Amino acid sequence: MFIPEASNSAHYVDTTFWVIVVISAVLLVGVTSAMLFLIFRYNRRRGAKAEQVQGGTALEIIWTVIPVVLVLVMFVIGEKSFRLIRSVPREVMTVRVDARQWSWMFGYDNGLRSDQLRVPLGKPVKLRLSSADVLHSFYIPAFRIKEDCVPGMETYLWFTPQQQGSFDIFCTEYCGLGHSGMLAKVLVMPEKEFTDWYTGSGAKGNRGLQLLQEKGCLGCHTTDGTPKVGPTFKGIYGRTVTVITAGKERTIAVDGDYLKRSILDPGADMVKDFPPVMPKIPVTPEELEAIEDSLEHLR
Amino acid sequence: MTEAAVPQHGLTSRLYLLVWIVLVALTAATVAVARMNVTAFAALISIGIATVKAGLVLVFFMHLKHEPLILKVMLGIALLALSLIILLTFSDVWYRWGAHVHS
Amino acid sequence: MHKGEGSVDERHLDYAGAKMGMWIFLFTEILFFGGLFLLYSVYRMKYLAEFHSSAAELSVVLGTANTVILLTSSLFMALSIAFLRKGRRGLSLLFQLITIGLGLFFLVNKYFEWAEHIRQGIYPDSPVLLDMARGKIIFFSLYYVMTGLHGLHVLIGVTIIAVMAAFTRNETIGPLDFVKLENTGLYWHFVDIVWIYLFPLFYLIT
Amino acid sequence: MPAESMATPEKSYLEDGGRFRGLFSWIFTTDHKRIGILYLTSVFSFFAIGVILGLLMRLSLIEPGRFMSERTYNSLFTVHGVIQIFLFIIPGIPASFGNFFLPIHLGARDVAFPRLNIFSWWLYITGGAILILSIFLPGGAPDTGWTFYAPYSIRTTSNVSLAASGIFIVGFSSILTGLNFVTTIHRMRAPGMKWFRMPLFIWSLYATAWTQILATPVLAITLLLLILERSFGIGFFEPLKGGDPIMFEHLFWMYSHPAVYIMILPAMGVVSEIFPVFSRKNIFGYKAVAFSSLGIAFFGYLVWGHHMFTSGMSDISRVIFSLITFLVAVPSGIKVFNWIATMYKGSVRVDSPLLFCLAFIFLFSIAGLTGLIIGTLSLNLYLHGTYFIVGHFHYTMFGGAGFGFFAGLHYWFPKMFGRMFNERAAKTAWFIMFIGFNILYFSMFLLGLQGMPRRYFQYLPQFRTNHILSTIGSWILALGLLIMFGNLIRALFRGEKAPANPWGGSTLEWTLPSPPSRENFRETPVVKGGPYTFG
Ligand code: HEA
Ligand code: HEA
Ligand code: CUA
Ligand SMILES: [Cu+2]
Repeated sequence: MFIPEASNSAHYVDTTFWVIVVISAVLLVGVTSAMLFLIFRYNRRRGAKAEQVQGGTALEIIWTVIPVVLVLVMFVIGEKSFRLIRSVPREVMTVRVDARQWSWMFGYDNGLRSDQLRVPLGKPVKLRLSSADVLHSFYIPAFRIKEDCVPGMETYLWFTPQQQGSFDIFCTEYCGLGHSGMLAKVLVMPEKEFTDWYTGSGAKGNRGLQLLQEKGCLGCHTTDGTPKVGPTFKGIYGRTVTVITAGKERTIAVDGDYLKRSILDPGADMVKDFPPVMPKIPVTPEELEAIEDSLEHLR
Repeated sequence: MTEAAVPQHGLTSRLYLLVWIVLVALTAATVAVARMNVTAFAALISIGIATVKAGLVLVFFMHLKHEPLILKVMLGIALLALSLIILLTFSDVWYRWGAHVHS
Repeated sequence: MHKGEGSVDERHLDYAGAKMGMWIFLFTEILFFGGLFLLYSVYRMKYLAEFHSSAAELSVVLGTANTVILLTSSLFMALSIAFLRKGRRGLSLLFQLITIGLGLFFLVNKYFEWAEHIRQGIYPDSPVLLDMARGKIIFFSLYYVMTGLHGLHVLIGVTIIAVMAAFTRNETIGPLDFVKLENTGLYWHFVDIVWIYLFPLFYLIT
Repeated sequence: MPAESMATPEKSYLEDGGRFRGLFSWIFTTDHKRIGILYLTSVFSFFAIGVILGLLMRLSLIEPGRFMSERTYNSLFTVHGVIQIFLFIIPGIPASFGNFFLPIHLGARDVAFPRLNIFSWWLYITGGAILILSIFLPGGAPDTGWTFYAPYSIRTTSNVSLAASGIFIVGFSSILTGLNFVTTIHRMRAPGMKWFRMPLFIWSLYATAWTQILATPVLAITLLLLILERSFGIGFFEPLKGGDPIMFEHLFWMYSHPAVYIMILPAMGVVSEIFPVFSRKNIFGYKAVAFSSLGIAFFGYLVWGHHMFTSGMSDISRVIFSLITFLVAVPSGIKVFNWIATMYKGSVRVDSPLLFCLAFIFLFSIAGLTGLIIGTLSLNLYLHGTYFIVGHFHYTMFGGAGFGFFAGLHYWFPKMFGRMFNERAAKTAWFIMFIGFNILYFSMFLLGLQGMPRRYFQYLPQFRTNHILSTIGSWILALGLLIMFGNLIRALFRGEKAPANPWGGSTLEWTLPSPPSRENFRETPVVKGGPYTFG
């Protein structure tokens, strides 16, 4: 089709698609050419005189029954492929997907958390979807799968990746300001590489950064200098910014106290030109220190 | 407008009174049933009684009995519509929450 | 709104048409309340136990009293139409006033019921309510909205009957032209029917 | 737009305003024809706003970030969708042409409740005004999408409550129009106007009216609950309070799916009028076309779940809704086939109204067939929430209902205003619009297949080409629209006088002068045969 068929479902879906498209195309071409033919054949300019035909029961029956049959065919093949897509095999690896405004977090059974979905090639994976705030929808076009993440309940998806590489993940349920930026990647890697990552990467990285990721901060703030929904973290420490405090503008230099205050009470000082949408996310004092520390060193 | 346009029906005040007595009696009955605590069917029974009461109001107080067929058909369609949307919604929630039902 | 202008025949009265219009309006009301009844039944299925324990907090006595009040008002409404048609204008007027009185009585009872819950701190978004089980929050949300909307309908009904009473007095409506009163009656009975269902759903499912 | 007096000495409805003068003779009128014109002008004014917002969105999409912020974009598609749906296409045909022609088609003097009729226009304008107000008041324009999904719509600080109240009021207006039409059709038919002698436009309005009556109240209660939830913190759909967001979706689509048939059925009615007239031939299969309207209305009531295939509702429910969705396509097919068969052995004249109908069939077939694609369970998991859906619904709503509206506009323009428009300009506009339309929206199908999600302010580079193509299409379409409206507006003032029956139609409106007099018929017509008898 137009994009890779990178999972087991992709094949079913594409076959179904083409069957229905072909039927539809035949119908469309038939309808259109009949229309054009009749316009020319019975055109008044050619002196056509109308004969008062009232209708025909046989024809009515034909063009009721044939479409009924056609749509039933479509229904059945759609339902069959649907059932395959929804039936999770017994042996699967489970990954939790936590959606929040506006980032994805993937949690593995061994406690590992990641902002990219890493999966081994050829192994079935089940995703347990949940949302921390509003509706989101988890969508991997290359895998042809999608399901909403609904706050207050759990939904699921499953797939077997069949092509190595990295594919886009989108949020396809409108979830507010950062909806179009709520992207991630699924990385399909050879099983060995995956196992290395899965078993070996527990302790890597800096604790503060990891927290920024887990708490969803990086859904709105980048670490590479580009502004997103909120200001970037890169070089934030010591930056001079204009903030609005209780309706009044003032200019301050960012220091540790300011950072902590902004995390604990996001509404207190709002950086000018950014929307007041940051939620209060619970952090322990120890976590707060770690975050502040890592922000201080993000240059 | 003419006399003929006025539908004539022979309902008397006495009939209305009778209907009212039945309605009050049914109210008493439904409270009594609720008190008896026949849990499994209690809800069904009270909805059933309520439906009988609603029917009485419709037929007598609202003169449905004397209305032309077309109005009854229309009412039927409205009620059918309501039942169908309830039914179809339950095709979702029944199977989605099925597990919770006995909690 | 102004009176229809122009020829007489514009004001030609079509009784069956006017009543059909009213009935169709009632169908929309059925579907309007229907949405709420749907929500009720869905959430009751999900939170069966909480619905039962919450219902126990409502006063069956007040609920029953209100049911009887509304049923009685319906009786008087029906009677007032019958008497108007027989030309007994005075009696019809009297019954309309009784209907209004009963409607107001219903609302007063409702007021005391609500006031009692609010006194206990149970009202939408109240700290007390938010502390309770989720099924209870939903139950009381439904309770307030459904009885509230029903109460609003009672209030509207009372107002319309008051207008009709004025019409009866100044002979705008009479034995030959009573469709307005009849339609008012249809509305009032419909409001009664809604209560007939609300009563067991909220008061009797303990 | 005064038209000089006709051959008949009677004054037309445009000159004879009844008791009032000037503006008041319009906004206080109870004449169904004047109310029809009121709706026509207000509906197209809102359309102009909606369409300009659409143009702005397309502009933003060629280079996200350059022309507007993400917040603005999100409000744009919300307000665009809300205006186009609730203020343009739903009231569109029934309230304008329906009001104007329903009584005439039945041989009646007016609708059953004339005062209710003008009241429902006031409601419409009030609701529309509140909606427009919600864009400008502090708090910001609503940013939820036209679907108002909870819990986001409960939590956002934008003017959602205001917009929802506006829609609530407009919905009331829609209900009253439906109520009025059903009663009129049952009670006001002229002598001899049996059910199967009614024009098919009336059949489609009848089916539409029932849908309006039985579906709109569900929207009303849903919006009311949303408003209550926002203002008083009542819990219905908020998961933190035990509510279920999916129930919001159910209630929303319980109205909003039937609503798509409120949009398309009247357009189908218009098309059913035009085909016989321009083929000089009775409609093929009158009863099949009439009953298929009822069939669409009935099945259309039961398929709302196809908008929720990925919502997390139960799998069994998804299967049931998919099945019924497929069944609803069959009556639409029956209509298409009968329209085409009507031309068989006819004497076809390809004037602008027929051209719009031919475009209707082509575009609506694409629309409907893509509808089947997304109604297929497994394909929906792939295409839901992408531009494929955006393509589908613009084809249905604009290509279908919109082009049907334009067809009716050209067909009935001479009757309503007593003037002829320039036929060549109309054909040119038609051609440009047809081309622009397909470039604009077909590229959306391709975007959808590539996986481009809808309601996205910015997008990944692989989607760029198709977005640019689409935007170019929007400019071509805009050009066509401008020519079309320019032509019609010019005709209002400068057009030639229209004869009573320029197209050779056979329904009752063509027996009246153009424009008709205030009373419609000098004496009540007595109907002796079917609506489409020629030669
Ligand atoms: C006028 C409006 C209109 C109309 C008429 C339709 C008609 C149909 N729609 Fe559409 N639809 C919308 C407006 C409309 N829709 C809108 C606005 C949305 C999106 C809302 C949103 O999310 O914002 C939507 C979304 C939508 C979805 C949900 C997509 C998603 O979000 O995942 C689905 C899924 O089933 C669907 C299906 C259909 C079908 C099967 C029809 C059928 O009725 C079509 C029937 C017609 C035909 C089939 C063509 C003619 C027939 C033939 C040429 C021959 C006969 C052939 C056969 C029967 C095989 N529509
Ligand atoms: C009948 C309904 C209708 C109509 C006619 C249109 C018309 C158009 N829509 Fe519409 N659209 C919707 C209904 C409609 N839309 C709905 C319901 C949504 C979903 C909203 C949501 O997601 O919540 C949507 C969403 C939507 C999107 C998706 C946004 C997103 O998901 O991110 C886009 C993107 O391009 C778009 C574009 C357009 C364009 C370019 C037009 C064009 O047709 C416009 C063509 C016209 C012009 C380009 C202007 C030119 C004309 C003039 C300047 C003169 C006007 C003068 C007079 C009329 C007198 N629309
Ligand atoms: Cu998350 Cu859209
Ligand atoms: Cu739909």
